[in-house]
Parts: sequence; C-alpha cells; structure tokens
Amino acid sequence: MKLSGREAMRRAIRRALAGDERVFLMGEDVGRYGGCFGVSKGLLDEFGPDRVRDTPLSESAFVGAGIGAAMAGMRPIVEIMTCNFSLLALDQILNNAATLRHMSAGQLGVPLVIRMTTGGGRQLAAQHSHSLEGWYAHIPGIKVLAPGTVEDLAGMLQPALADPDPVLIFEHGGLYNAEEELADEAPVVDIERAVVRRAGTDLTLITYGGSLAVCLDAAEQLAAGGTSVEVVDLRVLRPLDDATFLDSVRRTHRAVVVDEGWRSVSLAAEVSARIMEQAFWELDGPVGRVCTAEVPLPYPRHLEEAALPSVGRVVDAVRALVGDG
Amino acid sequence: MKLSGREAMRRAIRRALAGDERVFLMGEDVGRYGGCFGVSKGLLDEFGPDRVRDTPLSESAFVGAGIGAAMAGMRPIVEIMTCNFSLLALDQILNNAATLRHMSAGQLGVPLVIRMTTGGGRQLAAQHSHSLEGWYAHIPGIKVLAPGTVEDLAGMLQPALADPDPVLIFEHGGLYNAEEELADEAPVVDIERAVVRRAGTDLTLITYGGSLAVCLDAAEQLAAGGTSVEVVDLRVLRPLDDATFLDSVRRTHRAVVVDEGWRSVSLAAEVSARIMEQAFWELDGPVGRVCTAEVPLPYPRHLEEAALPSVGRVVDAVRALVGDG
Amino acid sequence: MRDRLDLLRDMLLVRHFEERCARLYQETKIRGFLHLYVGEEAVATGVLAELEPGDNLVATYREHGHALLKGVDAGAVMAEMFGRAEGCSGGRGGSMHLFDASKRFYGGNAIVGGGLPLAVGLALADRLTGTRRVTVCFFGEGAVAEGEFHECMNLAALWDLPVLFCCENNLYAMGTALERSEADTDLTVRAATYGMAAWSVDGMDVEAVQQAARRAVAMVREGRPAFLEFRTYRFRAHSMYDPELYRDKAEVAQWKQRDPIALLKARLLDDGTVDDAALDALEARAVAAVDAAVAFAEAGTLEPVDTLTRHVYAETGGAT
Amino acid sequence: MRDRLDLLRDMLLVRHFEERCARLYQETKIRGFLHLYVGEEAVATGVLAELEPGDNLVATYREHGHALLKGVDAGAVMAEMFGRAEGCSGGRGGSMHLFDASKRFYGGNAIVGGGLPLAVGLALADRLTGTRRVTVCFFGEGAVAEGEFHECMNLAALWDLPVLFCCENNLYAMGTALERSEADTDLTVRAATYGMAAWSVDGMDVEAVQQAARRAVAMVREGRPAFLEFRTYRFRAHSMYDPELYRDKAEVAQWKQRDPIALLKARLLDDGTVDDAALDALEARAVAAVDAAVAFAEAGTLEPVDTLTRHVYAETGGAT
Ligand SMILES: Cc1ncc(C[n+]2csc(CCOP(=O)(O)OP(=O)(O)O)c2C)c(N)n1
Ligand SMILES: Cc1ncc(C[n+]2csc(CCOP(=O)(O)OP(=O)(O)O)c2C)c(N)n1
Ligand SMILES: [Mg+2]
Ligand SMILES: [Mg+2]
Repeated sequence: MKLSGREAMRRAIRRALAGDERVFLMGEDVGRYGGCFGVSKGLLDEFGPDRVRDTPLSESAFVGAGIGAAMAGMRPIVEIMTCNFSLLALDQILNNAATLRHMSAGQLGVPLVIRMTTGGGRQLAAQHSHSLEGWYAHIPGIKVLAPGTVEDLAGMLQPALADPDPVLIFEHGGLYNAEEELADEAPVVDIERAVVRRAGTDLTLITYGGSLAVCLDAAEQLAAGGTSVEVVDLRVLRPLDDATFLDSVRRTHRAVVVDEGWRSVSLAAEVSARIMEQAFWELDGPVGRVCTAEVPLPYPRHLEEAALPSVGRVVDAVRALVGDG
Repeated sequence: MKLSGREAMRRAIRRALAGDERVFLMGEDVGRYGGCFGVSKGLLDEFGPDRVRDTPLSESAFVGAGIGAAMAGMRPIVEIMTCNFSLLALDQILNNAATLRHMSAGQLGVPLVIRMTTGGGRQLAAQHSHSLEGWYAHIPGIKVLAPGTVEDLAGMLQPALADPDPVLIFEHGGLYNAEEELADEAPVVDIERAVVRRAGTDLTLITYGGSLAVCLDAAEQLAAGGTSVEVVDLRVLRPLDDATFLDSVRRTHRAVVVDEGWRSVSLAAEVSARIMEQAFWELDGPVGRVCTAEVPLPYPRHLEEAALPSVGRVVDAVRALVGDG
Repeated sequence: MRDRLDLLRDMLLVRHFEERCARLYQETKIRGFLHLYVGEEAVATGVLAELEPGDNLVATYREHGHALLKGVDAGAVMAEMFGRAEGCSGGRGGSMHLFDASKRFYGGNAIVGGGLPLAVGLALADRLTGTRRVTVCFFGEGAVAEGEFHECMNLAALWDLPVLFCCENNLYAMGTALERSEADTDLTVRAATYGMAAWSVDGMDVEAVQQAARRAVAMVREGRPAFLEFRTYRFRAHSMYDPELYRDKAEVAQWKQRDPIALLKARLLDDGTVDDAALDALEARAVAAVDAAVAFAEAGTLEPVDTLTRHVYAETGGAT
Repeated sequence: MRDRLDLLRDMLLVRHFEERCARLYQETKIRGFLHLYVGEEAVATGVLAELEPGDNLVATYREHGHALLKGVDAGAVMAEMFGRAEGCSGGRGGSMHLFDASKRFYGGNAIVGGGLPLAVGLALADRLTGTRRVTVCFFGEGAVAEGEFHECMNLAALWDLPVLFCCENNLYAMGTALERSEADTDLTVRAATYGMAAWSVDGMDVEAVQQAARRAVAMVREGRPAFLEFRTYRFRAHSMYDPELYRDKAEVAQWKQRDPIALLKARLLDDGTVDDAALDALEARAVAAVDAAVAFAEAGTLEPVDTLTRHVYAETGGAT
C-alpha cells in the first residue's frame, strides 16, 4: 500500500494505541485539531480524549507529566509540535528524563517516547527551522532517533515504545508528504543499527533524516560521473552505531558526513571524530562535512536553500575529496 | 595582588558597574545573599537594588528581560546560578538572543552578558554538575567564553560587555577558590583568540576551563618522562579560534582534546573534526579525546573522579599516542 | 488623538492587507507560515490609537496589523513577506518576524509567549533610565498557559514595570478552545492575582477597545503594569494549513455578525458621520494603499546569496 | 492513624537525623550540597501522617525528613549521603536525590520546581488507570515564581488530577524573601485562581498540619487536586555554604520560640500525656535510630569504579 509519511505514522500510532492500554498520545492539538501536521487526524474519535489528549501550551509541564506517567508504568507518546519548542521542556528532558534511572540506581525508568518535527526547507525562518536532533544526541540517558524514510518513520514507533528508556524521535517535516510503498504488516525497525542505503566503493556518505534523500540524489548524480558512493543512514543518533559506518569507511577509505544541523559541535563532528579515532589509518583523505550554514535560518527561499545541505553542496564536497572522477 | 577567582570577578563586576551607567547585575540572590558563590558580596550596598537586582526564581523571564533590556541599550550582566538551570532559559537564549539580530537584518542587537557556573568536581551529582559550554557553542548568534584562569575569569567581563552580541561566560566552579597574582589594572583578555599556555614539541593538548589545570599538571608529569607537550587554552568556544590550535598541531603533529563535557557531540569532537579537515596531512596519528564519561554525574567522589577528565586519564591518552616517551 | 474615522481607516487598511496576503499566499508569492488578523482588527487598532510614537511594541506571529499601525511602511511589510531585501526585516524574517527598530516595533515572535520577557526587559530599561515610556505586549490567550506568562506577569508587577499586557482572546489556540487549556477561563482574575489592574474588553468594538486602552495606557505611563483581555475572534483559519475541524461553521458565522468593521461602519452611518460614498472612498483608499505595497514588494530585489551569514554577529566588533 | 505521640516521634527522628547530618558534614563524611529541614519538621510529619503507603511522594533537595517518614530506611538514607552502594539510591544520588521506588518515594529533585511535572504525571497515570491514589508534591515557596508551577497547577486543575500540592513557605528562597520574589505574597489566592481548593496552615503546629492534610488528602483521594501552604521557617542556613546575610538573628530567634517540637512537647506535658522521663526516652530512641543509621552507613561499601556507566540505560533492552 502506498502511504504518505503522515498516514504511515498515523497507522503506527493507531496500532500502538490499539495494542497496548498503557499507551496514550499527548500534546498540543493532537486531538481536535488532528495534529499540527495532520498526523493524528481521526484518532481522537477512535480512542477518546483520555488517550488522545490535547494539552495547553505548557511544554515543560506536559513533557514532565509524560516523564512522571512513564515512571508510573504508562507508555506515553508525547508530541512536541516542533523541536524548536522543545527548548521550553529541555530542563525536564535533560534534568529528569535523562537522569532519573541513574540517580535512582536503576530503581526508576522512564519508558517515554517524545515525537517532534525537525528541520528546515519550508521557509519557516529562524524560530521554526532548527535541526536539533544531533544536539540532543549529546545527552546520556536518552535515545535519539531520526528516521530518513517513511518506513523508518512508521517502523520506529513500536520499538521506541518497547524501549525502557526515553526515546526522542525527530521527524523531518519533509517526510510527512513523502510517499512509500509499505507492507500491511507494520515494519519494525532495528533502532540500534544504522543501515547502508546504497552500496558504493569510492566514498561513504554518512547521513540521516532529511538529508538522506539529498545524499541518495547526490550519489545518483555522482554515479553518472563515474564515482561510486555508498550511503549510510545513521537513523539512530544516540547511542550511535559506529560499526556500520566504520565498516563502510574501511572499505571506501573516504567519507563525507551530511547533517542538517549547524556545523560547529554537530553530530557530523562526532562522526568525523569517531572515524579519526577508529579508522584514521585507513583513510585516504580527511573526512568532510556538509552541514547547515551557521546562521539562524533566513526566510527567503534562495537563502534558505543556500544554507541547507543540498545535492549540489554534497556533490561538490565529494568531488573535492575524490577528484573529478 | 593575590586574588581568588571570586574576588577577582567581584572586582571586575564592581568596575563594570562603576564605569558604565548602562551596566547592571541581575539574577537569583546576587544581592542580599551576596551571590550563591559569594561573588557579588557587598555590591548591593555599593550600587543599590536597582543595579544589583535580585530576581525571583524565574530563569526564563529574567534572562529574557536581560535580552529586552540589552535591545533597549542597556548592558545587563545576567547571572544564572549554574548552567544546569540555564536550560529553563534556553528558549530565550536560542530563539531570541541568538536570532534577533539576524531576523531583524541587523536592526537589533543584544549586547547581553550571561554568566553561569559550570562543571563538576564538587560532588553535586546529576542535576548540578553539567558542563554545557561546549554544547552551547553549537548555537550561531551567541559567543561562548570559558575562562581557565583567574586572570581570564576577571578579564573577560569587560570585553564581553563591550561586545555588541550576546556573550555567555561559563565560570568553572573550581576557579572561585583558585588564587592568582593579579595586576591592579584590570587585565583585558582578547576574547577572539585562544592562547598557548605551555610550549612543547611532541603533542598538543587542546583544552579550556576547568580542564586547563588538569592539562598543565599532566604536561608537567609527562615532561618528567621526557614528553614535551604544548597546551592550548581555547578560552573562546564560539566562535572557535582555529588558527591557534592548528598552528600548534602543525608543529607537534599530534593532539589530544580535553573537554569536561560529555564525549558524544562535544566541543572536543568539533576540534577533532577541524583538525581532520584542516591539518589531516600533517598528523602523525589520530587526534584523541579525553572527555567526561557519558553518564549523569554520580555523587560519590570516587565515581565522580573516574567520570571527569583527570591527570591520569590525560597522561594515558598522551602516552597512547606518543608511546612511552 | 485618533478619531472614529481614523479607527475605521486603520481597520480597513489591516483588513485589506490581510485579505490580500491570503490571495498572495495562494499565488505562492508569500510562503512559510502565514497568520491573518481578519476579525481581530479592532484590538490592535484601538490600542495603537492610544500609543505615542516613542512607545515600544512587542507582538506575535499574527502581527501584520500591529506593524502597519505602529507606522511600519506597508510596502516594507509586504516586501518582507515576499522575502525581499527591501522588507522591514531585510527579507530574512518573513511574516512572523517583522521588525522596525526606528518605529520601536520589536517583532514578530513565533514562539508562543516568547515576546513577553522581551517586553519586560524593554520596560526594565526604561525604569532604570527613568524614561517615561509604555511597552505594549500583545499575545494570544493560548500563551497564558505558558510558564513565561506567569513569570513575566509576576516580574512586571513585582518591579512595577511599565508594561501593558494585551491578551488577544480569540477563544482558540490553533484548535484548542480556552476551556480546554485553562482551568479557570476568567483571565482577568488570573491577572489580578499578580496585583495588576486588569480589565476585560469587547474586542469587536473598536471604540470600547480604545477607551479601555486609554485608561490602561495612562496607568502604565505612570509606571505601573496593567492587563487587558480583548474578547475577539479570528474569522479565518489559524494559519494557511488549518482544516478547522475544531469549530462549527455556525459559530464562525455568528461571530462574523459582530465584524468590528461592520459595527463601526453602521455607527458612523447611523449618526451621519459618513455616507455610503464616503465609505466607498475609504475602502478604495485602503485598497490603493495595499496595491501600492504589493507593487513595492513586487519590485523588490533578492539579497545576494553571498550575504547569507550576515547579521549573525555585528559587523563591527567592539562597543556600540 | 498516627496519634500525637507518633507525631512527636516522627519529628524527633527527623530533627536528630538532620542535626547529625550537619555534624557529619563538618566531618566531611557527607559532601556536596546539604539542605536541612530543622525547624520545618512539623510539615512533613503532619502531612505524611495522613498518607497511605500506596500514595506517591515527590519532594525537593530538602527531603531527608520526607524520605524517612515515607518509610525509607534511615540507614539507607544515611548511607546514600555517605555515597555508599547500600544507600537508597545506590550512593549515586546523595542528599538531594534520595529515591525508593518500593516506598513510592520519587525523589529528591535539585531543580527548583522540577518535581512538579513529575507529580502531575504520576497522578495522570492514576487517573488513566482508574487508580485511587494520592500524589503529594512538596516544594518551597521559591518555586512558586517558576513557570513550571503555573503550568502544573493549571494542568492538575484542568484535568482534575489527584495531586496534593504542599508549599513549604519558609519565607526565604536561599536569601530571597518572599516579598521580594512574589508580587502578591498570598499564595492561596494564587492557587485558588486555578480553581483549586487552597488553605494556609500554621506549619509550626504539627496538629494543625495534620488536620489540614486530612481534609486535603480526602479531597484529593476523591480525585481533585488541592493546595496547602505551610507557614514555617528553617532554623538553619539554606545549605552548608550560607553566611545568612539576608536575615536577622533576632528573626531566627523569634521563630525558634515556635519550635514545632517544643510546641508539641509542651502540649503533651500540659495535658499529662507524657512526663519528662517519657520524653527523654523518646529522644533517646530517636538518637539510637540515628546512631544505627550512621553505623549502617559507615559499614557501607563503595560501588566498584567499573560500574560507573551503569544505570544510564536499562541493562536489558526491550520491553519492561
Ligand atoms: C512555544 C510554542 N508552542 C507551540 C507553538 C505552535 N503554535 C503556534 S501559534 C499556536 C497557537 C497560539 O494560540 P494563541 O496564543 O491563542 O494565539 P492566536 O494564534 O490565537 O492568535 C501554537 C500552538 C509555538 N509557536 N510556540
Ligand atoms: C531552577 C533552579 N534555580 C535555582 C536553583 C538554586 N537554588 C537551590 S534551592 C534555591 C532556593 C529555593 O527556595 P524554596 O523553593 O523556597 O525552597 P527552600 O530552600 O526554602 O526549602 C535555589 C535558588 C535551583 N536548584 N534550581
Ligand atoms: Mg488564540
Ligand atoms: Mg523557601
């Protein structure tokens, strides 16, 4: 069945609600409005206002309430409309969700899922276009997922809910309208492993989320020019699965990391540093990075496009490393 | 004159208040209590409650008020007791302070200084021991300073206040009791440049803040064993001064980055990635990292010590790269 | 002082501007998120009629009207939404981030509640420098649930700061009705517990708004904060993406009976201040102003791509 | 039900425990931040006397007393502060982070206001599962200024959650007196605007506390939130680092006249419930309990360093 990201995610949430009494969905406008991106449309009618719970604009309180409910044995799915607003709840996420297990020496756990939209590309300007998933990946005690395909978007929810620790899912805004052929059986994604999306021999592109499509297009274009690029989709940003990308780099000897976050202190930096530490002697050249320009994203399309990772920028970065293959 | 970090900072704040009508100090317990670490003791009596302004426990509002006052032409020094609590104000910092200049195309500026204590080592456990300065360095639009000496601690305030953009100063808790001989004239620190604290030839230790002392001790110890280590104090974490550490690494051909932040997606990763990008061909081996273990800091001394960068861990990391010199 | 005809002129300008924006969005001339003020014009109009040019204003993402009435050039506002260099934010802000420092228009803020601390800070600067100035802060009733609302109300009252808090209660925050977001929906009672003067006002009656604003502004100019709740309604969707599942068409129709522009027009016709021809002329003038704004925007230029990273930090270091 | 002698016993245990902690801090057996409850014992004692073992409790960094009275083993609490593996948080939490899941003691939270959303969430779980349970949340009056207080009060009232909010108003947040942090210092008025029942109670009178708690707990057990303000005072410094520049010695001395333990003792002597010998015996029992706790802590072991990164994530992946 061909499903959009929006439909696929809705199906995943519906199945989670139907399959486990402990699951409920909570967030701003998830109910009557149908979700700010339409993901949860219809679920209020199906499951009622207790389990599809509209909240006031109180990010810190309702995220914290999700943590408390999870501690008590529920399996909340808390939706923050976009990751830009998650800053208002960051104290709860970092100081409570991420620490409670450790501070209590394992007595408490927080099996909470927080979903939020991330990323630019829709001209939403400087307060609505952040890509904070890589930044969140700094925090021990939480897990960070960043689906790059519709299948992953939908297939990560179930394992995230099954996880005994807090899992943050960053859903790239571009995925909701993307369409993919999906099996009727819910795909279950391995949320511990990265995945190779395209095999290649000359260089490895390491990416995730909204930049996956960019990298696949770039790989296609490069292939036309005779450069064979492997594309690794990290999909799990914390804990990072080193093995998959290291294995690839050890074969290709070259890598470029593509990350929609700002460049400085980015996930891309972490990947580069890990390659440095674990595969330095196998590199034929320095690992490159293509990130978002270090600027609060500007509104106009031409500037926003110039700021974000693009096929052109990725192709250029690859060419700079492998020569004009 | 020998001054503790606490006294030196107090002197710097006093001079700033005395020298510029637009400057005021605002934060929790900066006045009657004398500052949670005693830094501002006596300033309330000297400058009155308008300019040494106690605030309620409302981090988001008073940080945001500092932004607003700065936009209006004041030069606020906002104190957040410790960076752990700054998460409550992060929305204001990232969505307003860091973006207003850009969103308004330069019409508005936010000449605000935010001071906060950072770092571990005092057995304050998982909600009071974060080192978030490297994490903050991800954000375009703000500047991030991390003094590693008493002189820098005191000498960064004036240039930070003179800066037209928001400057965050992360003051390592360990610095308040440290003592240094300081000149009577306020030293003014160049807040655009890193500085070489110790010259050496075999390897470069790149560090900042609370880890500077650790690195200098490690260098001393390594020198005894015949290894000559150069120590670079970054002191400005954003915008990062690449030139100083790259220059050093081009001479020593080896580097270890020491950073009290958690390892993944750390400032240390950024430094490593920049060396990769700009000095790969001059490296004799991979750049190493010594960071805080990826764990919410535990309370007991032996576990906290094991988690933080220590002389022993730095020495080991250096030895692993240069052999048992 | 602005008279009733001025109020009508102001409301018409905003109405026509907003309706044009909706069309331009359909034509994809305007992109991103677009939040229109249609139905709520009386609020900004009545309040801004009582401000002086030197007063400060902080608004939300639904702020075109506030910008226009604070004196920001309509062409510059439209050019901003076209993403042009000639826009009031150099094209970098878009609809949600209009700025004009020369008019003391401090934005446009796309974080619900995010402008409140800024307003407190602007007023704090005035208190510290002994400046007699009013800072007006607009926000929706949805923002009342945010922690920042509470913190800022308390700070302003505790420190006696000259802030006028203007809550635009249009009954919904996106799709969430006030009674589903507030345990007690009487917002003036809430405000009063901070020891702040608080009034609730019919936000569809521009003259009532103006009167209430006059009283409140006078108090704030004396150096004490005040709170005004305006009961109003947005006639259009929350933004251009909103299927409006959460409210009845009948409810919308009922509120449209109280269209603030129609109300004022009827009064002016009633008492003979204007006739139909005069009204037609006013409408035409508003349309012409909007036409001119669009023409200005159309003629605007794009910032060169190599300026992308400008305005992240000040261009000259050192003291300002 | 706990009688007056029980209340005295409870308060004595807490008092002696806290005084011993102060000494142990001087001896550097306890490290980090240490916040003592001396002077405020009647609050936790009176409230906890009305709880059932199955009720939930969320507290602050000033929570030793709450932990002890919720049934957390005194030895395990002391061992925690010694950083021992036998501590109630495995030694990882320290004074500010006591936990005991088996006693439904959900911490110890060192972020002012940070426990409030957790309490709301615990109660939400009970509402969703139809469990009749009370969640009590303690916090200082300083937390009232935090945005989270506002958000949580509203959520609990809006959703009718069984939370008992207990505000320990000891007049100071570190060095900041209530009147310098709240525009309106009447906290029950504030609470009432959320549509929540709210009472102010003499926090030095343990019987008054117990009575108020009884009424409030009954209401919460029926499924509605309530708010109690306890007027109390801390006899000691905020933490062990506090030079107490912000309050007069005379003020402290005056409050010490109303020492909750002395008050209750006097009543019990007055009406002949106890004599001096009985009181001495009670004191001795408390001291002995604390001695035993210290001995337990002293005998405790250190977690091996190689366990450092345990408990960051669950040890077994997959569903729990
Ligand atoms: C902190 C935050 N949370 C959520 C949003 C998404 N959002 C944008 S507008 C809005 C509704 C706000 O309603 P209200 O304050 O009543 O203003 P109105 O749109 O009705 O004018 C929401 C939820 C946001 N921009 N910021
Ligand atoms: C969010 C936050 N800000 C600041 C602090 C530092 N701090 C710790 S306790 C305290 C005072 C709190 O006072 P109150 O809530 O009245 O509780 P009390 O200590 O009087 O029991 C402060 C400011 C903190 N822990 N968390
Ligand atoms: Mg609204
Ligand atoms: Mg207090």
